[in-house]
Amino acid sequence: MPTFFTHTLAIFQKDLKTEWRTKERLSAMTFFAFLVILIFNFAFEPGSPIMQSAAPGIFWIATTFAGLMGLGRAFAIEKQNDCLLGLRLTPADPGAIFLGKMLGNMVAMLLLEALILPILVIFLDVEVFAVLPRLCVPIFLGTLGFAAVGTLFAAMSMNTRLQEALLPILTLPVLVPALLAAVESFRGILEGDTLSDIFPWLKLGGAFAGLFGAACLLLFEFVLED
Amino acid sequence: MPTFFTHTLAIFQKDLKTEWRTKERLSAMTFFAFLVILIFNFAFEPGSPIMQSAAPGIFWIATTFAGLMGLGRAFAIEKQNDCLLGLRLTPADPGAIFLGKMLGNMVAMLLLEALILPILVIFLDVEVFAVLPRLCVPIFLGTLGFAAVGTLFAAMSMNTRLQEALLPILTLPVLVPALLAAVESFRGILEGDTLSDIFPWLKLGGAFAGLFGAACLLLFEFVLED
Amino acid sequence: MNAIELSNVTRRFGHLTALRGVTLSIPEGQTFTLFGPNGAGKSTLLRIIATLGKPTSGTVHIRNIDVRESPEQVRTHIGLISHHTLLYDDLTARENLTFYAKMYGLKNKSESVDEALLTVGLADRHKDRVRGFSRGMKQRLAIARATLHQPEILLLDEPFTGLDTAARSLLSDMIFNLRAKGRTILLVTHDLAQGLTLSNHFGILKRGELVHESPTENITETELRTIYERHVGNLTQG
Amino acid sequence: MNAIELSNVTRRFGHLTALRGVTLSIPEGQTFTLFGPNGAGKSTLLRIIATLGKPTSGTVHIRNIDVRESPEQVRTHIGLISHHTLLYDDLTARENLTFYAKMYGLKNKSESVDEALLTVGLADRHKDRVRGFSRGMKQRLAIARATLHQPEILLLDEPFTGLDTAARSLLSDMIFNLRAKGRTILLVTHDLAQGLTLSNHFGILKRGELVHESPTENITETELRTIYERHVGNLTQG
Amino acid sequence: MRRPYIPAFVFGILALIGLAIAPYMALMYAGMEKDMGFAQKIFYYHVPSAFMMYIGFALCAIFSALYLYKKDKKYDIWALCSAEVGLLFCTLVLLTGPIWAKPIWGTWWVWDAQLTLTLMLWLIFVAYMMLHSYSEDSLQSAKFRAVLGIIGFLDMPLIHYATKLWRTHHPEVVRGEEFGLPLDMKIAFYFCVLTFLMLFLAILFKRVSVEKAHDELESIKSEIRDRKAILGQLGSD
Ligand code: HEM
Ligand SMILES: Nc1ncnc2c1ncn2[C@@H]1O[C@H](COP(=O)(O)OP(=O)(O)OP(=O)(O)O)[C@@H](O)[C@H]1O
Ligand SMILES: Nc1ncnc2c1ncn2[C@@H]1O[C@H](COP(=O)(O)OP(=O)(O)OP(=O)(O)O)[C@@H](O)[C@H]1O
Ligand SMILES: [Mg+2]
Ligand SMILES: [Mg+2]
Repeated sequence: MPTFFTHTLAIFQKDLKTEWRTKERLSAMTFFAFLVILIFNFAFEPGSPIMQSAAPGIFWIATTFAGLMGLGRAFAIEKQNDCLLGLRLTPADPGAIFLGKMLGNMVAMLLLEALILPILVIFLDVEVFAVLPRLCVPIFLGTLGFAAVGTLFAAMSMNTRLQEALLPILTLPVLVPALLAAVESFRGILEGDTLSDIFPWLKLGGAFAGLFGAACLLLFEFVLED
Repeated sequence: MPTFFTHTLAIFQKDLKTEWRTKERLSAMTFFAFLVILIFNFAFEPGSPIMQSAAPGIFWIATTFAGLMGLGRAFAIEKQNDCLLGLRLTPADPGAIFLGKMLGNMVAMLLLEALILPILVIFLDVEVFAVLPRLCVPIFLGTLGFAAVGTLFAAMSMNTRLQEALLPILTLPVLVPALLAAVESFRGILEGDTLSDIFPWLKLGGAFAGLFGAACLLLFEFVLED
Repeated sequence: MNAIELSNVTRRFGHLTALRGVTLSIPEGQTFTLFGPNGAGKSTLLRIIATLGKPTSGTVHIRNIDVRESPEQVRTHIGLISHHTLLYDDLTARENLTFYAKMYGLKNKSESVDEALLTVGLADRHKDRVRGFSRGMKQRLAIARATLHQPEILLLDEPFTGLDTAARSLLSDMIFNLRAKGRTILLVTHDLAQGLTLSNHFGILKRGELVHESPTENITETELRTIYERHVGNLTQG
Repeated sequence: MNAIELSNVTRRFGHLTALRGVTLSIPEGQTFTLFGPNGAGKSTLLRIIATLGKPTSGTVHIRNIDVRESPEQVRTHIGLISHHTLLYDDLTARENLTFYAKMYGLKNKSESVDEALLTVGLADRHKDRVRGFSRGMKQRLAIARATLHQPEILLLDEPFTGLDTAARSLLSDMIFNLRAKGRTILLVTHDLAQGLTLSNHFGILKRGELVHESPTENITETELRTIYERHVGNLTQG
Repeated sequence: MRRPYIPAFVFGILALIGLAIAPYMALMYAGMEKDMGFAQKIFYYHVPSAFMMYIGFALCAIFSALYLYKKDKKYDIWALCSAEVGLLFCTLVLLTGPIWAKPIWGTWWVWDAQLTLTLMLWLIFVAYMMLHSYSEDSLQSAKFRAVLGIIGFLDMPLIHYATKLWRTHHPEVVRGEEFGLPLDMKIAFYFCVLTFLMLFLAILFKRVSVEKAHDELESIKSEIRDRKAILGQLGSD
């Protein structure tokens, strides 16, 4: 009898393999995030201290938008030949399916973040590398919260008439506390705060990730069945 | 023998009717644009003069992203039951198909812009209404250029594996001059410039719209055939 | 005059050759059935005749008009039923047909649409959105769409797919009617018996080559099956 | 023991009632064909049996297990061929099957996969991505996917759609084989003759009601057609 | 099926009486606030609206959970209607707030915790409504909405905490350490809260009864369609 985690792992590996084969999702996400950063440069005075102070916001906006695009694609793959139905035909628990897809999205997001941090350094002239270890904590929490909520809503929006277009509309308002926590922690760390200085924000990010991780895991079942 | 413009009009009317029936595209676009504006507020110091000076940029980023979403949907409709093939089966000129779809997208964009200008006034505290007549010129030019390039690329990206996800990646880099012209004209007008003060920017916007309007009209044929 | 005339048509997709020098003449009024295994190139051939795809080499003439030169003119003569319905889900049955009537530049739009709806038995559902239609109803409307402009040439790519018995006999009757009216019909199907009944000429496509062509007169289903298996073998194409 | 037992199953989609109190028992080893016009509710019924949809009311037992109570347990016994292939386009044939083997928790994964590929005649194409497969090849792989875990119960929803003659006979042979092995098969098709040949029991669904059910023994195709038309009439369902 | 009409009627009458008296209570009976002057009067509408908004969204979450648990259409109707009425009052808060803000703070909007929370709730429940109208399958849409209703409700304290950490601007009178209002204002305020509660319940029950009637009508319609089709078929035999 395959266990919960065998299923999770199988789905996760399949997504990795698909991505490895085509490399389309991660490269499209990175390119898109890069474009968002550039677009910001046009909208504001580039190189000015304003831009620097805005770096945390730009980082998270770019990752969020690119992440939403990646989520949409991740579920478009499952929708293509009704594959999600195929998953539901197997004895896998809905929670295992959720976790497998969520893990795939999280890994994609983390890789994306690793790729665009250097871009931030180059284009916005912010010193990130010195505080990198500290920075990882809020980034991880924010990504976890995003992946949980995003995976749930991506599965939902694929079954509506608007398809992927509904995904940001559902996700962004709910995501506000997580984004705020992530941006403010980032800002604090850039300004030299220690992890304990920004503890309230970390607490918020952790609470969001924990609460919604659990809630989405439980609610995913209702999204899958028809 | 139906003429070029009969076809254009028929396609345009069909899109209007679909939109009128479901109202999904425009409302999703507006909602999304609104979200983009809000997200900006979280990323930056809200209410500060920085935000005000960034208003033109925010306006155009919001419209561009929402517009890309709308374009994606407009062609997703044509893709659904292979309807675009149905259009190509009729004796309509590819140019007429392009123009019909482009007009529909332009009207959606202009409506969207009319809806989010008041939001800008309320949330960013910029005084737009006094300079509204002048403002219409660069907005119209920018929208025209966007709709032309966007329509061409939307038709292209629907035929790739990435589908809508490819659309921003193709469109945004090409759109840079048009966006720059639109943002700078907007900024100038807000600062009290007359149309002749910002003439270089208007010239750029007009040149982009004219050049790419014509180019896309001609190139659309090659996007349609397989 | 030949309704459809292909000469030496080749179509490549990258390294894959879907059609290899197909030469075929279908005179006006003929009902031609094209058989062939999966992936033989049947749909590709139909798309080329419908001006939707251009051949890599070779020429196509529809009613003596070169497709490459004036595709617009050719399109008014052609109706196609493809694997998809080519219908807008959010428009009603009537709106869909009216739109296509406009695109084909029909003179008396509303009468044509009324008549088409009546023929396929959807007159009482004309105000309903296509989204809510069952698969059979959608296929009926697709038939109405394809025949709305009274095309001289009808291309049918597996048109019976998913239809129930009632809708099947409706479509067969329609094909016989059009045949009686002297229209040219090119049908693709995997059902040998049905193809035999409906047509007066048939061909077999295999790996992009037309390996057999003859009238259906005096051929029984068993003979057809023998011919088909001799050419295609009992294996599907890789 | 009954393989499938539905009692008074009703399924509503909003205001549309797709199934109205269907009661049906299929004993183990039976091959049951379900006929019915478009939109009668056949696919809905199959989805409910496959645990993909829940009935609005009524109960479903698969091999005496209540589906509502332990769907996971039921799923290991069931294989489904639906209108779609349920395959990942960007994985190879082997990777697709291996993934499903993992999901079903098969012990000897690679042997099962090898065997399944051999059975459907795709052994030499196992390293190719599904995206490049022709429609028939995809359907073959879908058959392999559905039978990979050797399910006791096989649900086939119009499995012959789009298949060429070779693939059709392959699938028929497969059904006969499984029938001989004592597997339970529930088949949906619009082709009365084929349904009759393949099965030893049949039913007719009309507007969500099971209006007829009887063994196929001693019934000729003409008789079946008469029975079908008496129940369904010559009209498709609105 | 007739039952929901009665509470709707009773609460409606009470709400009408309350609304007739409320302006007197707010404008005449309650004293003038010394700093804000006349603008403060909007308090008697603004704050009760906010309370009703919370009640609406909370009810939506409760009925959503019940729906997911029991799968009874009744709960879906209640959840949908609670969300609608909650959204209505949320919109009222978003309208009365800026009207108040302009004279007091000199601007229509500030990025304050309370305001941001309200706006986000508005957005979440507008998305909820969009989910309602964009779904292809009403059954699936009900489940999706229920999921969003629960998520939105769970998000409320987080958004509140987040925006509060972020920056705050908005007064706290009712929730403050002590309820620092003069007695006349308190009485007027409580009166308005009660009136709004009646109004809330009246609209909710009315909405539910209309939705149920609509639902019934649709099933009758489809029943008629079915019968007609069967008759038509008998005729053709
Ligand atoms: C501009 C938009 C505004 C919005 C969206 C808004 C929103 C809200 C909300 C949601 C509440 C309920 C608070 C709770 O109990 O949790 C509330 C209460 C209240 N609001 Fe506003 N408000 C706005 C503007 C204002 C302004 C300008 C004032 C006055 C200066 C004001 C004064 C109050 C007061 C006194 C309460 C009572 C809450 C308490 O004391 O705890 N509001 N508002
Ligand atoms: N757009 C395309 N790009 C690449 N290859 C294609 C394309 N269209 C068709 N092919 C290939 O061309 C060959 C012929 O395809 P076609 O669809 O014409 O087959 P068919 O005879 O219609 O088969 P079926 O009976 O399954 O419908 C196939 O091998 C297919 O993979
Ligand atoms: N997800 C759904 N949402 C709404 N209605 C549905 C849904 N699925 C099926 N239906 C409706 O239920 C009825 C039965 O559909 P079903 O797909 O079971 O028919 P079928 O017998 O399989 O028809 P076909 O022969 O065309 O495959 C149809 O009227 C259909 O419109
Ligand atoms: Mg084909
Ligand atoms: Mg079906």
